[in-house]
Amino acid sequence: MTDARATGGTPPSTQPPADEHTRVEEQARAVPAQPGVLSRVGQARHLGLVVALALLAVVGLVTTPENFATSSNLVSILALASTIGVITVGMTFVIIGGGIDLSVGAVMALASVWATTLATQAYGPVVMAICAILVGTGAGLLSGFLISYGRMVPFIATLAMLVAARGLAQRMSDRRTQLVQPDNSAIVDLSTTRVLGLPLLVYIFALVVAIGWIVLNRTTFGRRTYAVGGNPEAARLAGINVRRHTMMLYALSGLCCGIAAVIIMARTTTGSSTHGDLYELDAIAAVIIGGTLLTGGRGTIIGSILGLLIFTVITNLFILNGLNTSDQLIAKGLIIVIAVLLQRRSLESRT
Amino acid sequence: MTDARATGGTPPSTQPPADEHTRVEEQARAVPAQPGVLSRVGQARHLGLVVALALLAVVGLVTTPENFATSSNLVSILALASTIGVITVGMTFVIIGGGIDLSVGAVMALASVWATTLATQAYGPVVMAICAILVGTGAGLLSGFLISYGRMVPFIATLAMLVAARGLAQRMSDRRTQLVQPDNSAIVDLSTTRVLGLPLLVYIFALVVAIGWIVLNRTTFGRRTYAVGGNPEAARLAGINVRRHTMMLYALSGLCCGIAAVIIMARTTTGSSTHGDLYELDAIAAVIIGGTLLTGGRGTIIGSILGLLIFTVITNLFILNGLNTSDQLIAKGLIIVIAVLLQRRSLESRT
Amino acid sequence: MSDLLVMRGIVKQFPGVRALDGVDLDVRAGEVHCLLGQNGAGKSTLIKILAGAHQPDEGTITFGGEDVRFSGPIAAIKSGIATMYQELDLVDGLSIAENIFLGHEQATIGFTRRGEMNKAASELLGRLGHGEMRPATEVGRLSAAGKQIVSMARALSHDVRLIVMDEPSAALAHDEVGNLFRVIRDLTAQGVAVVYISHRLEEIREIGDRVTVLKDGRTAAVGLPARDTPTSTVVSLMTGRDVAYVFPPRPDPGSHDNSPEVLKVEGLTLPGRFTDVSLTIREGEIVGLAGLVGSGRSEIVETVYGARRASAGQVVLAGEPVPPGSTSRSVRLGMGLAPEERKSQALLMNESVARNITIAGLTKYARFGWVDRKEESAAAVRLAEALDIRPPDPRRPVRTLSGGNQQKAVFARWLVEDRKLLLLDEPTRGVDVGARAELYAVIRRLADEGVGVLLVSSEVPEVLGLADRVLVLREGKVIHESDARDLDESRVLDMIMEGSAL
Amino acid sequence: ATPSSAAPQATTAGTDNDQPGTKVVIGFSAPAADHGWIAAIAKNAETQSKEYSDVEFKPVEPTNDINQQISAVESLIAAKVAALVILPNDGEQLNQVARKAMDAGIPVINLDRVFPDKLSYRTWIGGDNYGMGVAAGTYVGKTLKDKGVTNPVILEIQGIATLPLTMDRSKGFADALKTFGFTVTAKQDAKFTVESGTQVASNLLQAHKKIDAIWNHDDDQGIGVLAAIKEANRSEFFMVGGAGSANAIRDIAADSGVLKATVTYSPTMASSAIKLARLIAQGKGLSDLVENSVPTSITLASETITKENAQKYLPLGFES
Ligand SMILES: Nc1ncnc2c1ncn2[C@@H]1O[C@H](COP(=O)(O)OP(=O)(O)OP(=O)(O)O)[C@@H](O)[C@H]1O
Ligand SMILES: Nc1ncnc2c1ncn2[C@@H]1O[C@H](COP(=O)(O)OP(=O)(O)OP(=O)(O)O)[C@@H](O)[C@H]1O
Ligand SMILES: [Mg+2]
Ligand SMILES: [Mg+2]
Repeated sequence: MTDARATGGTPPSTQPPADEHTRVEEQARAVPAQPGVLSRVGQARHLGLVVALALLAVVGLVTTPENFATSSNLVSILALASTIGVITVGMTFVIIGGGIDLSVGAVMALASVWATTLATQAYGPVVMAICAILVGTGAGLLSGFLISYGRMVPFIATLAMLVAARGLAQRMSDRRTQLVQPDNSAIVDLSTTRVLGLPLLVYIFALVVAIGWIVLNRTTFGRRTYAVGGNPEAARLAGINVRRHTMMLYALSGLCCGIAAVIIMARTTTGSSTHGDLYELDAIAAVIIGGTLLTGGRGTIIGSILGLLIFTVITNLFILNGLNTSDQLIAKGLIIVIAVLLQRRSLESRT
Repeated sequence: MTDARATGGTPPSTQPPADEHTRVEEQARAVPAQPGVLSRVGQARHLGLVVALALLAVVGLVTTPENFATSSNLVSILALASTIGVITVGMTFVIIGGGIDLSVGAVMALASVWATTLATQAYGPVVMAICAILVGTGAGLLSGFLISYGRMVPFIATLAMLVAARGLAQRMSDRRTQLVQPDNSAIVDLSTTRVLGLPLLVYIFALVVAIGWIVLNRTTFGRRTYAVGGNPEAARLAGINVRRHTMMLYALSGLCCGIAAVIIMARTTTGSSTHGDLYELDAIAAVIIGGTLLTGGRGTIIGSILGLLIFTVITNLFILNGLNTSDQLIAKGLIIVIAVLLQRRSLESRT
Repeated sequence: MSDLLVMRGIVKQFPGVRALDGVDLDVRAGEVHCLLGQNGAGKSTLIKILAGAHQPDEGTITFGGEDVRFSGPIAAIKSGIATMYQELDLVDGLSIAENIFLGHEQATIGFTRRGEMNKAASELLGRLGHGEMRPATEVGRLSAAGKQIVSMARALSHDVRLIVMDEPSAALAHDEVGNLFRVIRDLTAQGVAVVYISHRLEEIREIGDRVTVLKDGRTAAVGLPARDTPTSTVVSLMTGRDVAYVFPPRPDPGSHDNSPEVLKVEGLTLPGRFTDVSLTIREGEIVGLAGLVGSGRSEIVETVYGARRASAGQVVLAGEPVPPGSTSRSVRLGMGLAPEERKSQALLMNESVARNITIAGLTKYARFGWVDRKEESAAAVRLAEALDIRPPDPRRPVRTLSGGNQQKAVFARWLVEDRKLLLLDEPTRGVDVGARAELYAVIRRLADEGVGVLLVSSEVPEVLGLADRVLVLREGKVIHESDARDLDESRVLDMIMEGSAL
Repeated sequence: ATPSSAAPQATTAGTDNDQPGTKVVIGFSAPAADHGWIAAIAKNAETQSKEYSDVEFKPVEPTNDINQQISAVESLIAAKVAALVILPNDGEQLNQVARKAMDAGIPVINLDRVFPDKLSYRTWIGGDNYGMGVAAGTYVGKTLKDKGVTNPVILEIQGIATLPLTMDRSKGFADALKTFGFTVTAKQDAKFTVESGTQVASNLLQAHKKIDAIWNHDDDQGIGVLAAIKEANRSEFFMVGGAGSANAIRDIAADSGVLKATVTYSPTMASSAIKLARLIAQGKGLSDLVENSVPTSITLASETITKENAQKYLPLGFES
């Protein structure tokens, strides 16, 4: 941010490596003198985030020993994280690519409403899921088109999409909460059916994260995303179709919103225009706390997911401890600051 | 100045000139061939915004001729705009300086609550106003400190401030709405007393805008703000204390929130932790639709205020026309897109 | 031999500037064709058109016997034209290998083949004499020179018939330039044509076959033989007048011995970068720092300036100790720095030339924080004129200026105030011959007015010709100090490369 | 969509109050309809107005921003409507502008959330939040007592915590439980949305491994609460809802899950408010009362809907 070069002259501490893997290898090579396990751990990226998460876990274990570490609580945390988690994956792409997507929550709401209209529900659960995904992708494509070909600022284009998608969702649903019909309970089963103790939707979440990681780190699309976000002019000169790529990033984010819509339908058994309120802030915050630069060109999926887990665990801890919301808010603010400062320290001590 | 590098890829056409005045002079000189009034108007900055505003006014005149152009309606628009307007001025500084402030609404709420506690109210209206302003400035200073000396990303630091300030406001007020006591009705008079037909608070708004404009365009502080936002490293090497300056920017934004708190107390006769919900989005949107770059280094106060007025007039038109909410939202999304595209066109046609 | 590339009557209009006004260029296969011209003559613009990054307004391009029109960079690359741009165009967040293959990655259905790419990248780097660079390293951590090498590797990674190099040597040190020339000779031996842009005339003479000279967007001469055209002819073609590549006369040795010390640096150390550096600069003296790229010169300068915090040692300016880590304090005490990378470290790209000039001395035109805009713009106009910044309109955004003129704008910034000490890091990088002479004169004049100057340059002749006293730096240590007149280029090169020649 | 929910039994026959009278414009302002109950309020008001040929209904943009609602009401005052129906986001904050309307001679019908200053409204009509808590508390307390549970774990999921109505409901609930010797074990606030209901409930269920009863303030967010309960596969407790949505009533009637009762807080009050506004504007009284003018305050009773009486209440339930 401000004063990167500052006194140390060295890498802005908040910048994570572009390629997670490379950096690990590099780090490992750089310190051949201390091959101990401890130093290995010390070299890991996202150390601050892991430490913050660990601290939170310790707090959980101390304050509510009987509840926090139970498997059902962990499942519950993962299930809670999965909706925003899926959205966060798409958001990570968009932000690395130099943009921002404020419309995620609203697009998810719209997709959930569209998929739960009686007309759609008549075709069964598979069509509902496809419908949600198509609606999400379509909305993302439209934002992307406005941004890359209409050359609108992402903030404004996706803000317009936010407002319009919420309006449309309200209109389609007539502002009612639309229940998933009993015929289509296969959707709800995603939340209630468990495999190896985990609800199906947690697997969806994991799958999206894994695919996101692979696409970002192992495909030309992913690598070009860094170029488009980090130095669009260089990307253009290298022959990358920056506009089309940008549009695809928003489509990808929309796709993730569509998947998130399926998850939220499963969890709440409804489609509603009120779903996903303020998700955009949570998702962006998770991405940024995970070390992705808001200016684009740098960031990791793992960081974003860790950032998100921190937020989810905080909320979980508060409720387990029966804290009141005001105190929760104050504590949340403090914890964010501490987590970020920890992350900074751990990065700095590495160089 | 728009599309400098021609073929594409580059410069966002929405870039406004850094100094409004200079640019006008420049434009005026650049086109000596057509000195007609029309071409003059065509050269004005922010033309797209003005056109959009004019179109909205026409819509207002056509759809509700008896209500829209009445002086009481115009007063009402200005009064409505003044709270966020004051905040927008501070936000413009922060964004030009390369940052962002998500905490504005929450800080305003906190300031309003702090100023309306019985303890504060005991000292009378002047102390209440001072209290609000000090609380706002203090919160801004703290965010600024975390950002410039703690080197936190502005998005995260001010998000933490948002959360914590709301929590603190709830805690201080015990989640109740705090009334301004009858003894201190001088505060409320700001909203009810009119001079030349306008409530006092509109004058406060105008004053803040004027001072903001002067500081941004005519002082070393303003000039340095552009430098700090445009290229912090260059600014630092040119001898600017970038950190201190950055901190001051957030303090300034906090100060504006404090003033906004006084206005909201006057308008609602209360202090409440619920004040200013989502103001951050509105303020940022106004700033950006006004042509300030989210990446810093460019922008104008006039643009931000025009952007804000567009939003306010849209809302006003909806109120007057009694549109149904869902349709309002959809329409709002479309209008934002159209306004921005208009702005783009007008800028492009100039070059 | 038939021409590989023929450009005829190329015109390019930017808002307010006609950058190219009917330029012709012929390049034959297997030759090194040099493009010369003053700052702003239109060299970069011409090659951007050739690379498909700009569209010409008029003119024709024939490549390999066919009429072509490149709709975008990809089209030019596909036809076999690779370009190294003047402003480095790398992505900091990606690895060396990924940068090299950006846009033409080796991939199977979209999945990158990283092993293969790293191997190929290693080979390319090896060909450039940098087998030690690891392809997985992130480009953001490389020095300017390292980036230049990656940029070169990228150009080589394409299967090309023509490579365009826009000032490739600007960020390179002497031995690196040797490497570069070896690669260029390899290429031409295989029949690849090279278009080479540089402001260093001696390089042209060494590597070039033919020369095309641009002046004010027009072709001043086409296809002159590079070795046989006298320098004076080239210079007068470029500038329209005769400018000798000369340094201003300097005062007699020892004439500064009794002047007061402006700068005293003692035992300055920044671990890993430089150790125990001590030096003094007296009023009116120009002290040069010679050394290899990466020898720590820039960091010494930045530390003296307060932009970095030393771990030991102290800096005293005109008797007053300079607190570490505060550039604003240093500026107030009377220092000025023209940093090495103008784009990222010095310029406010979106602002006008005038504002770039006045930003450092703003307080001088302000009372109680209130800027006196008349005074300010008058000063900007005066300074822009003093350095002959072209086009002579200080209200233009600095981003639209050519590289050399941007450098002048940075320089002008420090003429604003009464400076005691100027730190100049590569002040003539990318500056043309004519302007160079002017800058040298300005620097000397400042010194004569009593300013102390610390000069860092990768061009040894520049250090030797301009400075009064020279410090030679190797691996962060001062290994030699003497009067400039007692040294010659080969001795300095011996010293700075001694032991590192491997 | 069940039309019955809109404006149930719109009129009572036998009086001439429903005969067309002087034409009146009724302004209407309410919070943003992002919630089933509020949406029903807006809908009911609109439907009721359409029943009358002599009423022109003039709603303004619903908003959750106080500042905007003030402006909206100001614009209605400027438009000189004959009567104003206001459901304020916050009674205290809208008080000044309501007073301004009254001063301008426009009668204000205060819907639900109350203005602190009696001079700010002509008539108040609303639900009984405290009573609603009492009804829920009584049902919970009685059921547990009947089961013979001692030291029960009773959870409460509130709506938006900063609203005074939430505090009233909680207070009523706690007071009623106290009469049985019980207390609330834990409470958390949600946001009146399905999703927030799911989130809060799924965390609360983790915090308490054995629960006896849950009171959820709002049937809309209740859908989410029930989804979370289903997801966690829990059923050892029973739940009481709030407001009385059609959905909840159907669930209760079917007796298929943990939801055993709900306490009403009916949005039909909006229909009544429009009726009152019309009568006041036309200078008429309530014909079933002796007085010549409309009373200044009408509080609806909160009723408890259980399996036994569900069918009777179903037509009154609003679709969430
Ligand atoms: N994007 C642009 N917009 C407007 N003017 C431009 C732009 N790019 C270049 N110019 C102008 O075109 C002219 C030629 O610039 P160019 O960069 O080609 O010069 P050059 O010969 O490469 O100079 P140098 O040696 O300093 O790099 C200059 O006057 C410059 O100001
Ligand atoms: N930000 C950085 N992070 C890591 N190493 C760095 C950084 N900046 C410089 N270095 C290293 O420090 C050493 C000194 O660099 P410096 O830039 O001072 O050299 P220099 O002599 O000025 O060379 P140049 O001509 O490139 O400016 C080099 O090895 C360089 O690679
Ligand atoms: Mg050039
Ligand atoms: Mg250097």
